Amino acid sequence: MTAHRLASGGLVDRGASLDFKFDGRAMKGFAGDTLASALLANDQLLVGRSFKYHRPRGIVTAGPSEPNALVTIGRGASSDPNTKATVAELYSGLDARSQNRFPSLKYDIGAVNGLLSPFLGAGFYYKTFMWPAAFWEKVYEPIIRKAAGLGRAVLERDSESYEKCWAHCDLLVIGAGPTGLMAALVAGRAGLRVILADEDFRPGGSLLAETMSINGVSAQALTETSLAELRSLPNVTIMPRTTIFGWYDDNVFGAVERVQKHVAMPQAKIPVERLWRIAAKRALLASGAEERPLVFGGNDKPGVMMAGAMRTYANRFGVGAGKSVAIFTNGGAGYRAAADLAAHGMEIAVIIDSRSDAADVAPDGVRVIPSASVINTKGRQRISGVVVERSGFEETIACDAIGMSGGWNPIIHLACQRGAKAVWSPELQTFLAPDVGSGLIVAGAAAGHYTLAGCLKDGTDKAAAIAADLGFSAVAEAQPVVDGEIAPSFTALWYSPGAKAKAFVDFQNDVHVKDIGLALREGFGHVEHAKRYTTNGMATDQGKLSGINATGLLAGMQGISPASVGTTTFRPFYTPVTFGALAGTSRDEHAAPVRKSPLYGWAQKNGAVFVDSGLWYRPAWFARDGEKTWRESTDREVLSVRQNVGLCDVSTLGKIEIFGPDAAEFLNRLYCNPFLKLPVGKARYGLMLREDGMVYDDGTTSRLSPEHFFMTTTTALAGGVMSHMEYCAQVHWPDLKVRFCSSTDQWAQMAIAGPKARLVMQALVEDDISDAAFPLLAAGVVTLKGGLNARLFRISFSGELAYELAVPAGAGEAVADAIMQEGRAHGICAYGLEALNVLRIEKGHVTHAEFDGRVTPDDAGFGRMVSALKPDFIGKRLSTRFGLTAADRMQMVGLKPVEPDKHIRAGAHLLREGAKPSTLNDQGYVSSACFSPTLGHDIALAFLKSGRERYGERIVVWDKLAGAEAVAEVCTPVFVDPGNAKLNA
Amino acid sequence: MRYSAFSIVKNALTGNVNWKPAWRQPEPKPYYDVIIVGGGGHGLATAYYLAKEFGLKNIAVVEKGYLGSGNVGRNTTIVRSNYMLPGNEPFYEFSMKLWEGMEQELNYNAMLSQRGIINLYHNDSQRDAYIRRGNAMWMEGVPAELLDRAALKKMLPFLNFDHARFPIMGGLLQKRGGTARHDAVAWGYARAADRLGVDLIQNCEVTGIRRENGVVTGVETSKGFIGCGKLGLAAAGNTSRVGEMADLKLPIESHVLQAFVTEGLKPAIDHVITYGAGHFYISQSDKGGLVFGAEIDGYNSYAQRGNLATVEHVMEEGVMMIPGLSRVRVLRSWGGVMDMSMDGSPIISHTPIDNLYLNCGWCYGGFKATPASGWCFAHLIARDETHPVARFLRLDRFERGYPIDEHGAGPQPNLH
Amino acid sequence: MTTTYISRHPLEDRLPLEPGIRAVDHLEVPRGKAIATVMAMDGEEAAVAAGLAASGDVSVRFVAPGEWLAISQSDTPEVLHRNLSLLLAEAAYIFDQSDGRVVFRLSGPNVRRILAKGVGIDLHASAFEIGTSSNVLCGHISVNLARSGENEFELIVMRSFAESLFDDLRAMGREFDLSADFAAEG
Amino acid sequence: MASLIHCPHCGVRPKEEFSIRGDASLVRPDPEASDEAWHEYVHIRANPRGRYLEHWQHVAGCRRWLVVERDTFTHQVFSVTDGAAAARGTSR
Repeated sequence: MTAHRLASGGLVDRGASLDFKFDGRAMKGFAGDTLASALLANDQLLVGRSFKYHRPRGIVTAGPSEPNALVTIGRGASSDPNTKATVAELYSGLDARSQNRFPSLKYDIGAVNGLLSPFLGAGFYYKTFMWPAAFWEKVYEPIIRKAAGLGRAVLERDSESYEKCWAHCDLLVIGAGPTGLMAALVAGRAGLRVILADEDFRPGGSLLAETMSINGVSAQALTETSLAELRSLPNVTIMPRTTIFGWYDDNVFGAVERVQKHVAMPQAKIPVERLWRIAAKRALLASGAEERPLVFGGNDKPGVMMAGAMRTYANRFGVGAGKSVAIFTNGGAGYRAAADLAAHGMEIAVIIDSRSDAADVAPDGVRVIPSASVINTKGRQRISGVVVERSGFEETIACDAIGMSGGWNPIIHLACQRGAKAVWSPELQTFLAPDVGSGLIVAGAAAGHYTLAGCLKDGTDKAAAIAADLGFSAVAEAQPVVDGEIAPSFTALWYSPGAKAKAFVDFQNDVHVKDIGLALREGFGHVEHAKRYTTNGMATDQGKLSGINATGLLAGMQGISPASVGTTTFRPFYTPVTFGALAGTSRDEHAAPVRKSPLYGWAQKNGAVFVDSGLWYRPAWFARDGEKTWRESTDREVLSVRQNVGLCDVSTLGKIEIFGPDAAEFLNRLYCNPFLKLPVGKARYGLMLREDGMVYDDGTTSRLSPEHFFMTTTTALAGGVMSHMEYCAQVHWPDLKVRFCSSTDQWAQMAIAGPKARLVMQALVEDDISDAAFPLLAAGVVTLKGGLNARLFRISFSGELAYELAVPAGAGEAVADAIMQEGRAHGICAYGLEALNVLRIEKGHVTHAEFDGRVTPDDAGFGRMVSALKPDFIGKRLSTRFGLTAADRMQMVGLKPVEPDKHIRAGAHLLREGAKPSTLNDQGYVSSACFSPTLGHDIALAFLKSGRERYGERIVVWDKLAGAEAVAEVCTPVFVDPGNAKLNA
Repeated sequence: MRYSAFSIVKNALTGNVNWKPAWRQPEPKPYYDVIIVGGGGHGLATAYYLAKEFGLKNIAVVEKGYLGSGNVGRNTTIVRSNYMLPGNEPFYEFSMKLWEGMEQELNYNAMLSQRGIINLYHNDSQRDAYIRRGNAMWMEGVPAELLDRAALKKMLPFLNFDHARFPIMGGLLQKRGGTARHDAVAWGYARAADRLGVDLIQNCEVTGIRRENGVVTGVETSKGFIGCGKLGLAAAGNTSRVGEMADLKLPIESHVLQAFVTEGLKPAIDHVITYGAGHFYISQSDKGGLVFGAEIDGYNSYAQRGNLATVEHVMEEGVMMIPGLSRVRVLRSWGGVMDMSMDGSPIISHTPIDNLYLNCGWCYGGFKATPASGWCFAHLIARDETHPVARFLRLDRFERGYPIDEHGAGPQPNLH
Repeated sequence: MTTTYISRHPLEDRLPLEPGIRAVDHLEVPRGKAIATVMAMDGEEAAVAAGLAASGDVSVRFVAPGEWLAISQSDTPEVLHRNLSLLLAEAAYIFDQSDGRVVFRLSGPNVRRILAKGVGIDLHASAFEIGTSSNVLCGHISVNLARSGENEFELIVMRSFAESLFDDLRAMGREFDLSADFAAEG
Repeated sequence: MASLIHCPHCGVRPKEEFSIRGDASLVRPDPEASDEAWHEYVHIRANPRGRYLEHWQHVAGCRRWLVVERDTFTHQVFSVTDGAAAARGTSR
């Protein structure tokens, strides 16, 4: 028995015993334990295996910087790999497993790597595995991949829920230790809106493990009274279990709250984790300081722990890390740990001090060896002794645990996330946060104040200053009197000389001193090079423990100051954050909003099979009884429209109401074709270009009154066109008198197409819609029988006699029902996107399959539409560039297979007959293709070099991806009714 | 020192104290025949090929930070040649072929891993576009396969097949696509270039470009003036700043692209997978971290860091594509400064100044281009003529109306 | 032939037609409100704002400079359009959006906490006062948000997004057992 | 920026409510301007490291185009003004 539960003490609830499992073994802990403290209480020293050499490893810290004690908690789809035992709150039923070992934690075959370690130095893989070339993927890499990694991600659907929230405050206090508590109190009392966030499940920070008293009360009592007061203030929010992981521009902080990670059975109505974006006017970083590990031979074995962590386990959790503890220190903190451990009845085997003249006082009767170095440790999976060297003499001292204390590193991670570099302090022998402006102020131990009194004062002072800065008046606080304070100074020790075993710098990634030396020797001495070459600091702890020592070693080996070496870059996330929390509720079907047409219900009733189209769900086809494939339904719908009449939902088209005396002028500049003289009551097809002369979007625009136009856009670019128009109106031509608003959602819009469309529509419309009264491109307000006002447009995408009818969205379904009922006698059918697509290809009409952003109006056969007379329109000037008018540009043509049973697929490329496939010989591509039920064979629209000159030519439709080739004849893209007789009927 | 299994054993047995520096740390000479500005992947590769393939002897690369400190060390390591347009595909395939022999040539294991890249599609029009792309690849002799939903399900069972907002219909596979260890590419080229006598000068920031009679004569740097016969700019996100020193007006905007890595995990994702209902892409490194990213933040930036809104958006796309990522923890995010061009395609080109050459516009796709970019840029500099596969990548293509716009998004860099 | 076309509310499939049991936090969907977009002509912004402010039973929501949504509880869309056209003749363009917008009313002690799950603005009474309205993003959906009381907000959303917003609001309120129904007053 | 933008019409809003177009210092040339002027307007960008004017649209809010003046390296925002007002101020 080494580690053990102390007979008394700690903040755990000894009355609340919790059952948990580690690697299948049943264990007990108490409420208030972390998994780590509970494992130690059960004398489970060995908790994991390292990344590269699979060395046995134990718990090193009592917090989020833990490099070794990574476990998988939970089972199956609910397992959380790489969870730090040191921050995992114990709950009844917790099921933890060790990682990166085979077959078991105790006997791990991967440990053989340790024997090979001379061959596996930093960057060894860059130097080998190159021969033969094919062996990398087939042999070497699979072995490396299998050996690498830590926990196992199951990649199964996670049944738990996550959400995101916004919060706003005057002051965000990060860390609820002594500094943060005082700051929150001062700011809260002054009336600021305060958020106090702490990553621990129990606020209090270092106070929870503190034995000193403040103004005569215990640190724990101070914590409780402070928290009680904060809870009573309505303007203060305390957020435990909340880690601030990132500091972003404009003082927005990212935080993750572990809402239900500490319960066995999470409640369904509450998320397990919640992401917070906290917009803070000011923030105070009171994140404390991290104890620095010491780099000495054999420093990685289970039982070697941070001295401060031992103190935390004893004072806060009532757990002794060993029966007989050796302390290796370079400063006062080691002595303080020794004193606390001794007070709990643990034996202090020795204090090994690297300094020669320490004034620190050891507990009574404890031997201190000054000017000494630890060169090795005894034991394999547990410590049995420490080998000390002093003045050339070696001595082995028996112990079962080693506490190391190498000084302090302020936790400045967040302050350095936005580009500012940490600043070396020669006095404090550490890196401090740079001045990052008034948004984020660093306080307490994070600012290098290591005494408790100093922290309490700094938190108070800085919060008062912030309050004043924000216009609040804070009450001055009396200086707290701390009893039992010790001197926190230390003398930096980057490497304990004379190591007789590997001296690790980065525990998890197995980077030891010699790796750093090798990196330097090979020219990778820049701190970023060294990191990347050795992988130091790239493990899940992101160098929280190892970074500073790597810097110190690089400096020491080159005989330069750590200031010249610097640190690697601090970046989010302070501690790792789950995808789930960052994604929130945006998952699965709820990943993006669904837009539903007002005719959705109508389509459903008529058997629609829906397809997503942007955010919309649109009917793809309407399956009828007996139809087995989409093609059967589509062919029927097409023929029905060509022969009778069909109804199609086009409500998803973008619709824009444009008003104003300059509306016509605005449209005239917006479209490449003229709009100035569009008569009232008429619709016109419009082509919108980008400023670079390529087609952007198309649609129809109708003039409803002299100063009121109604535009439709494609569904895909409805939002884009609106923004483009707003840009034009606001930025290009702010003096034009034009206003517009989207009416997409106001109208249910339907196309009624087919030779019998007029028959059906006239039955419903009061007004005369005969060809004479309402000819092609007529547009206007009509009254439906019964009195409903609607808009009617004589426009056609299918090439048939067709109308588009717009009615207020709420009435849409009833109107569509009425049309279907009226049309039944005429063989009406509902038709979907598939049929619409066939109909328009047959007619040679374009969509974004043709207008793919690389096509000019002329490419698509609209060259004559582009106004040469208009002085200006968007896209005019650049459309005359050489390359946009070159004779060999690809132009839109039709294709029909020479053998009618041959198929053509969109995406196929075009080759001259007999030409070898090559990029040079590529003649173009098929943009749209379908089976035409009207013609009985496949047809296609394609872009072909100088295509319009090549009607009648035979061309190879080359679809290597499908392994298919067909010969097709180049023809005009209008396959049906080229004379527009049907359209004008 | 040649690297080999033997050299590792030999050095191990002598305590690993005999390894030599991978490259020298030279002080700049007064004059070089060619100076390349930018010690990233492209600059280092250019210097290497200038020396190796084009026989130049007196070459320097000047780098303001450390070698590989830019985008070559902060990308998502994807290598592929699955482009659609004739201006791009031959170039990227040339690059792919160079990748395939690079490690042996450089004597450096860049861990090229041709695990296959799969671009998912979610609707008919995306499928058609991928068919067009796949056939364009085949035209250039590049194998591609179109996978349907059933094939994908077998290959990538963890994708969201059952509850996707935007259902996965299939994917385009390039089996030769994959990943490479990004830093190693920079280091491999650096070491090989150094061995051919190229001076790699770190911590040497260019502060001015000296011209006499309209001809570049050298660069002012933080280490003093260095004369040169020809000057090649390969400064990626800092292209506009360097170009300005020679009064070049460029079709470039600098944007920040974030990338991410998760904690190390046992092998779970074998391929490189890109999402079609967004910009998300993901692969797993040999160390076990899932490496991923998506779109740029959208605003001009020279800061190598991004914002939370984009981070969240990337994660949303990730969970949309692979629901099981939900409990995986993201370890680190970082940002790179992208030289976004106006059509989304690169520029390897002459400039209006005779002995000044330009390599830029890599957007977020420069890593895969590293070898071909180096080769073609070296070709251009050494011979003063464009390499055939890079002949469309001219600077004047915008003015002349020959954009290479894979996305069809037009001259707005943040849409590419 | 059908002569009256019955108007459907987009949430008819989601909510019982009759009011149900209310929890303390409640989502209510009023039906039959008349809503119009009002866009001031150039230079008439102040006059239109003043005119709208003076028009008794119309509540006004800020959309953009010179643009508002005008909402009437009692008028039909036609009447609202006519009244506004008369009131603001030669000063503003009026467009009926009664069918294109859906109104949600959220009330209860936890509404701010519920809304904070989707809305990025500071909803503290000192920052978003009663009577204030503005277009904001709620999750992935743009809405017009108005504060109608200390613990009462109204959201107006485009019709096509109504079901998605409804689902989102229900999910946001799940923690507080948010109830939902059509408003009794229609 | 860019986490929060202070819309002059709507107040402080998260980045998610905006879309970004690019350089706001460019002015669309006169129709009769030279080919070079048009080419430069459409394709050439100063792309400064430092102070920069950029067009953002408050798409999920008032839908106004805004001119955001900010630093492209520190991301500090100096001012946000309405795009039309800015455009009216530019002499053409």
